[in-house]
Amino acid sequence: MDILKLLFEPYIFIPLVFPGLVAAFLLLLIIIWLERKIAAKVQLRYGPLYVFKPLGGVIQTIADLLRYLFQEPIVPREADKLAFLMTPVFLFGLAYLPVVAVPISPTYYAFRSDVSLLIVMALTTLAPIFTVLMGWSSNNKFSLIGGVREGYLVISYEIPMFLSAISMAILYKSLDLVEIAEAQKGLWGVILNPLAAINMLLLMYMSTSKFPFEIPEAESEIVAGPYTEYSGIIYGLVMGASYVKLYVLSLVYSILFLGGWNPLPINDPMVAGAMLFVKAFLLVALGAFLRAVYPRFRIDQAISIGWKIAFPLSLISVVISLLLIMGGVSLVVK
Amino acid sequence: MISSGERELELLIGPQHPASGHMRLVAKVDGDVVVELRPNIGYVHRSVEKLAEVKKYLQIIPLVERPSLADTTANNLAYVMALEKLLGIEPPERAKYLRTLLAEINRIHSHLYGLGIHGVMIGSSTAYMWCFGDREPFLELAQELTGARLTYSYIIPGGVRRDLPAGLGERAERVLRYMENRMRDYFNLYFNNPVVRARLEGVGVLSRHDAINLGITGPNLRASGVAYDVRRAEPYAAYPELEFDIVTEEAGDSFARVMVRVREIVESMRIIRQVIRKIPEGPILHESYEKLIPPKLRESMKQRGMVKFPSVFANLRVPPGEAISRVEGGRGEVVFHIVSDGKLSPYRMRMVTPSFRNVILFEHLTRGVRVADIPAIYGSLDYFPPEADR
Amino acid sequence: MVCSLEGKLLVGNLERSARKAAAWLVEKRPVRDIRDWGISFSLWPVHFTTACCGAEFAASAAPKYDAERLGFLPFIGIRQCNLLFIEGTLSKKMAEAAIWVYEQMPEPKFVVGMGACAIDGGIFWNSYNIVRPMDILPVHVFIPGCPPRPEAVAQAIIMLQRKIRRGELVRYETR
Amino acid sequence: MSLSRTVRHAKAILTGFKYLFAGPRLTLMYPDDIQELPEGYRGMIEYDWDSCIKCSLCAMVCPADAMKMYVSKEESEREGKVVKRPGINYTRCIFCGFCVDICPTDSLRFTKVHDVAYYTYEEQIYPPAEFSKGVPRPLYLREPRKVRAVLDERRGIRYEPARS
Amino acid sequence: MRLDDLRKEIEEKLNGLGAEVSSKDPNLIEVRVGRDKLVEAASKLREMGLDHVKAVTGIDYPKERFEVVYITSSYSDSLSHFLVNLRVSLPYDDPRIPSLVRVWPSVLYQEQEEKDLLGIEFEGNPRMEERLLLPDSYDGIPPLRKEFKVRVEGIDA
Repeated sequence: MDILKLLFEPYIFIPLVFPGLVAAFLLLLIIIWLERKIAAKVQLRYGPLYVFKPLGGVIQTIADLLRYLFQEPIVPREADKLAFLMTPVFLFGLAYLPVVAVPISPTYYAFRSDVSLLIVMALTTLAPIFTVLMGWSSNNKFSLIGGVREGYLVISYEIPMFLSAISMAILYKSLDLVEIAEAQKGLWGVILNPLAAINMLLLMYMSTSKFPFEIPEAESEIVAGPYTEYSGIIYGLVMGASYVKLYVLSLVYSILFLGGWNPLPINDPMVAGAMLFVKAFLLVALGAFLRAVYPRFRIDQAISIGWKIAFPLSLISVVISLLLIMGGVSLVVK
Repeated sequence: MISSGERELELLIGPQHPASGHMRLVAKVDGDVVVELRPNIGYVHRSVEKLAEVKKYLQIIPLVERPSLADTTANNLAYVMALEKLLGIEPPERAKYLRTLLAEINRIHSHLYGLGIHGVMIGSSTAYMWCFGDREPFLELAQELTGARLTYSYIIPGGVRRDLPAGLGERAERVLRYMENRMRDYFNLYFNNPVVRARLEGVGVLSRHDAINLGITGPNLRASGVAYDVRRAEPYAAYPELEFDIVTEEAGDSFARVMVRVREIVESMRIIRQVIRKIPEGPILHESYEKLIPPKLRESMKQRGMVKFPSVFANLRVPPGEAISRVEGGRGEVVFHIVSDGKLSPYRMRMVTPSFRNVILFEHLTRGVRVADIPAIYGSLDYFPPEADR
Repeated sequence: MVCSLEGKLLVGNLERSARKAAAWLVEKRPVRDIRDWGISFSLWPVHFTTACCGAEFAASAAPKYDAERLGFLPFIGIRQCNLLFIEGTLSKKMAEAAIWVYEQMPEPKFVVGMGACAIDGGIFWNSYNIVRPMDILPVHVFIPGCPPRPEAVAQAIIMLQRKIRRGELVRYETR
Repeated sequence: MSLSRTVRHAKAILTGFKYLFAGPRLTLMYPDDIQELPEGYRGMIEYDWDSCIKCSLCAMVCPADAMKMYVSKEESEREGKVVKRPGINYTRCIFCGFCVDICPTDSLRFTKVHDVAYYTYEEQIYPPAEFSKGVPRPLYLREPRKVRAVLDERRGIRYEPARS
Repeated sequence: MRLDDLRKEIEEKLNGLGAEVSSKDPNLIEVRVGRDKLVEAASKLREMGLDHVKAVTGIDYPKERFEVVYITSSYSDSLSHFLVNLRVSLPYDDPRIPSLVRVWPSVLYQEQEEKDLLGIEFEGNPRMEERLLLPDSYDGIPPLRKEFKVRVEGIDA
């Protein structure tokens, strides 16, 4: 019983169960299937089905996972073995780590910090380094190009993304995610500063290489980019990492712009968490849907979008926030 | 393996690569810019020209179809036309219209094939699925007419193998209307998609002068503003009696090549409608062959609308001489040059396919483009390696 | 310490014992069934078009036949796939690539010969530039036809799935 | 970002949503449903033993050398001369249908069987005796429903249960 | 333009090159020149507006001669109806011919293919050393020559 109680302690429950590891894993299983189903529906067909027909093949990802699990993991002879095997682990770890700083209710969080937004943003910045390392360690030309592309993209999306997030922090006069979410009891951030919301959404998909920014692993150009040489369950880990990163960013996005757990019918941590999860899930699903609409940009076009569109937009959104604050819009509930 | 100290990186794209098709592209890149790109073809070389020298005339019909599986009618028709020139026979009117009908259905689904492959090359799996999905109704029509999905072997010396099935015209009309409806969504989702435009416009520009100089053919030529189409230059089958426009674009870039294909689909639909309206009654096999078929068989053949071959087809002898024929297929001009010495097989058969003539564009168009433009250009050429390698 | 014995425990080679143990576990009944089930519904063919049957192969992944319903997803890299479709003729030049691709794929892997050309050469049987896939690769399922219809491709996938689920194809061995 | 481009983005996404929620599906549920092919489809070939006049035209016209004349031992002994009958080799057959079309007695006929695959090489060769037994039937898990493809103006292809 | 007019024009243009010009209905003109006058004749035809080559056919007459036929035509409206064959005979033991790649860049790959499969040397074509369709390791008689035999089976099993 004590163990069960311990499990529900926030500092265990949040990183390990919800919204942490278990939830992320379940979301992975569902979202990969859903991505295929959504694409299939837009493309006039069914997608995975026969693996479990009554539920539309919902366990397709499990079959794929099993297959990966029992597949021979190959380490190329020319690769740097240690880096090759360790980077996916770090990548996955770092993609999911920021979740610890995400609160799921006004009262339920692993830890509360004055700067939790900064912590999340800083931790998400780390993961791409390992993608670059992955590209290097495989010692494959396509991997290398993929890694370099990732490197280029990072510098073009990180700064505007950070600025967009900061513009919301200015608006709420806080860097604490709990306070930010609580501040949106009334108007949501997306209404107050729509420019920042659109910008952040764009950059979020860019940073997790969703379409149309699926550039580092552009299939028809550089095979699978940094992941070209990965096989078996390690590839599964790598493939999961970008979804997990998107999931974490979606949680943050929901808190920043979509009111977090608001509107909250009953003040219960589970309901609040569910509310937040649904919002994040929809954002991830939207990312999956975009695959069916867009082809991918070229790297130079994506970079110029980062610098010429997203960067000015993020500056403007900071200015908007400042103007709103000066105009006397007081949102902080204290 | 990557070695250090080089400024240029040599990329071997293919033959196992999501966007290489059945060939290898050897690209030298400096950063993200392609310095030089050389196609390494021959991965699907199956020696059609040599095998033609040991196969009998009729047996070559399926042989010449195989190289370009998505556009078999053009090869079939071009070969049979050369054969008919040597034999000195002219097919009956109705057969000519049926040939045109199949050629145009084939042109549409060949273009859709090319557009779909191009879509997946720039990352839009939806474009691929849509094009391949909408190809199916046309395949369904062709299948009803000929009895096969892709390899029709429909056109034989002196005529065609099957008569028009009852009600096909009406079904074709339904398919055409479906396609017209869908075209709007294609434009909304794909052709007018800003990302597609950004990827294709101004990429791989082929000037009019170069297009002529390099002997480019088909939609790739017309996208550079040259209004050349064999259907006009040397009309064959029922084309002299049909109204259609030659589609051209001026820009010469990847997007123009895509647009030429899209507009040609519309044009082909116009031709199909005319064929169905105008098709005359009559025999579908030349009378000199028809009278060789035993009378009893001839009756049942007329009833079923399926031609039985006269036994002379098993060992068709062709007078000595040379014949050249050309046909405008989906990908461009197919040229056959047959040298006959009066025996059962051709002495020499030269088959020049549009893809083989367009292969030169790989090195020409890719100098100085970015790595990501390689598939965008490759796809826009609608290049089919087996067709080039034969 | 293991290291001081240069990788050898008293019972013998550690790596080999571990591999043996893993193979024993993986070959145990329930694990084996689950494993074979998973593999059979996750046949991912590699993007490797050897010849013109690729056109019909593409059609079998397209909306009308939608092989993805069977868990069949044409995927990008060699390393992530487990199924090699020989799509038509294998020319001599392509055969080298085919062997190379097959060797680079992780175990367990399967080969399907699609089209008459991938069985006995089809209409090109006497060409000077072709190779019979069954001479150089272990082919598990043959699909006749030129090109085979997408239905036949689906049928071949189902047959391969059945063979995998019967436990005939996947076996882990201790080396 | 210009206005027209924004409109185009919106149009693309809305079209995507339109198909996500209201789009048609073209899929034929293959192992459950099997499409009834049109009359004259060139599927696998069936051979009528009795009406064959052993003229060997089919083997002569075969482009892939898949149709071969096999010496029929029993008949040769009975009739005191070499009797040959056609057998087919599906490892080479390209389904062009020339043999059927040239057969003067309609002993060779098209069937609509088209979805067969094999586990081994040898079972694809059909000498005359096996050839005359009819075409192989694919192994279906359960009896498939026969459907007919109906070309439709709005949905492309629909499938209706076949009447026969 | 009529076939005879074009034929006359070509005859005038190629005057002095020893070219035999003949025509065949409905749209074919045959020009036969010697190997040494080939480039000159080709340049003249090119000047007339025959701007591309549709096909390069090499024909092998064992122990006798090789023939190379350039099937040329034009993309201009007035000439596109006609085909002009430029035909050269080569001695069997010396199958060399000046390349026309400078006159018509479109023959680059076609000449390379004829070299690859038929063993005719096109002097001046930059791709003569490379294989095109055959595997790089191929070493034997060029397969399109008549002495190269492919397997044939009879109709009996």
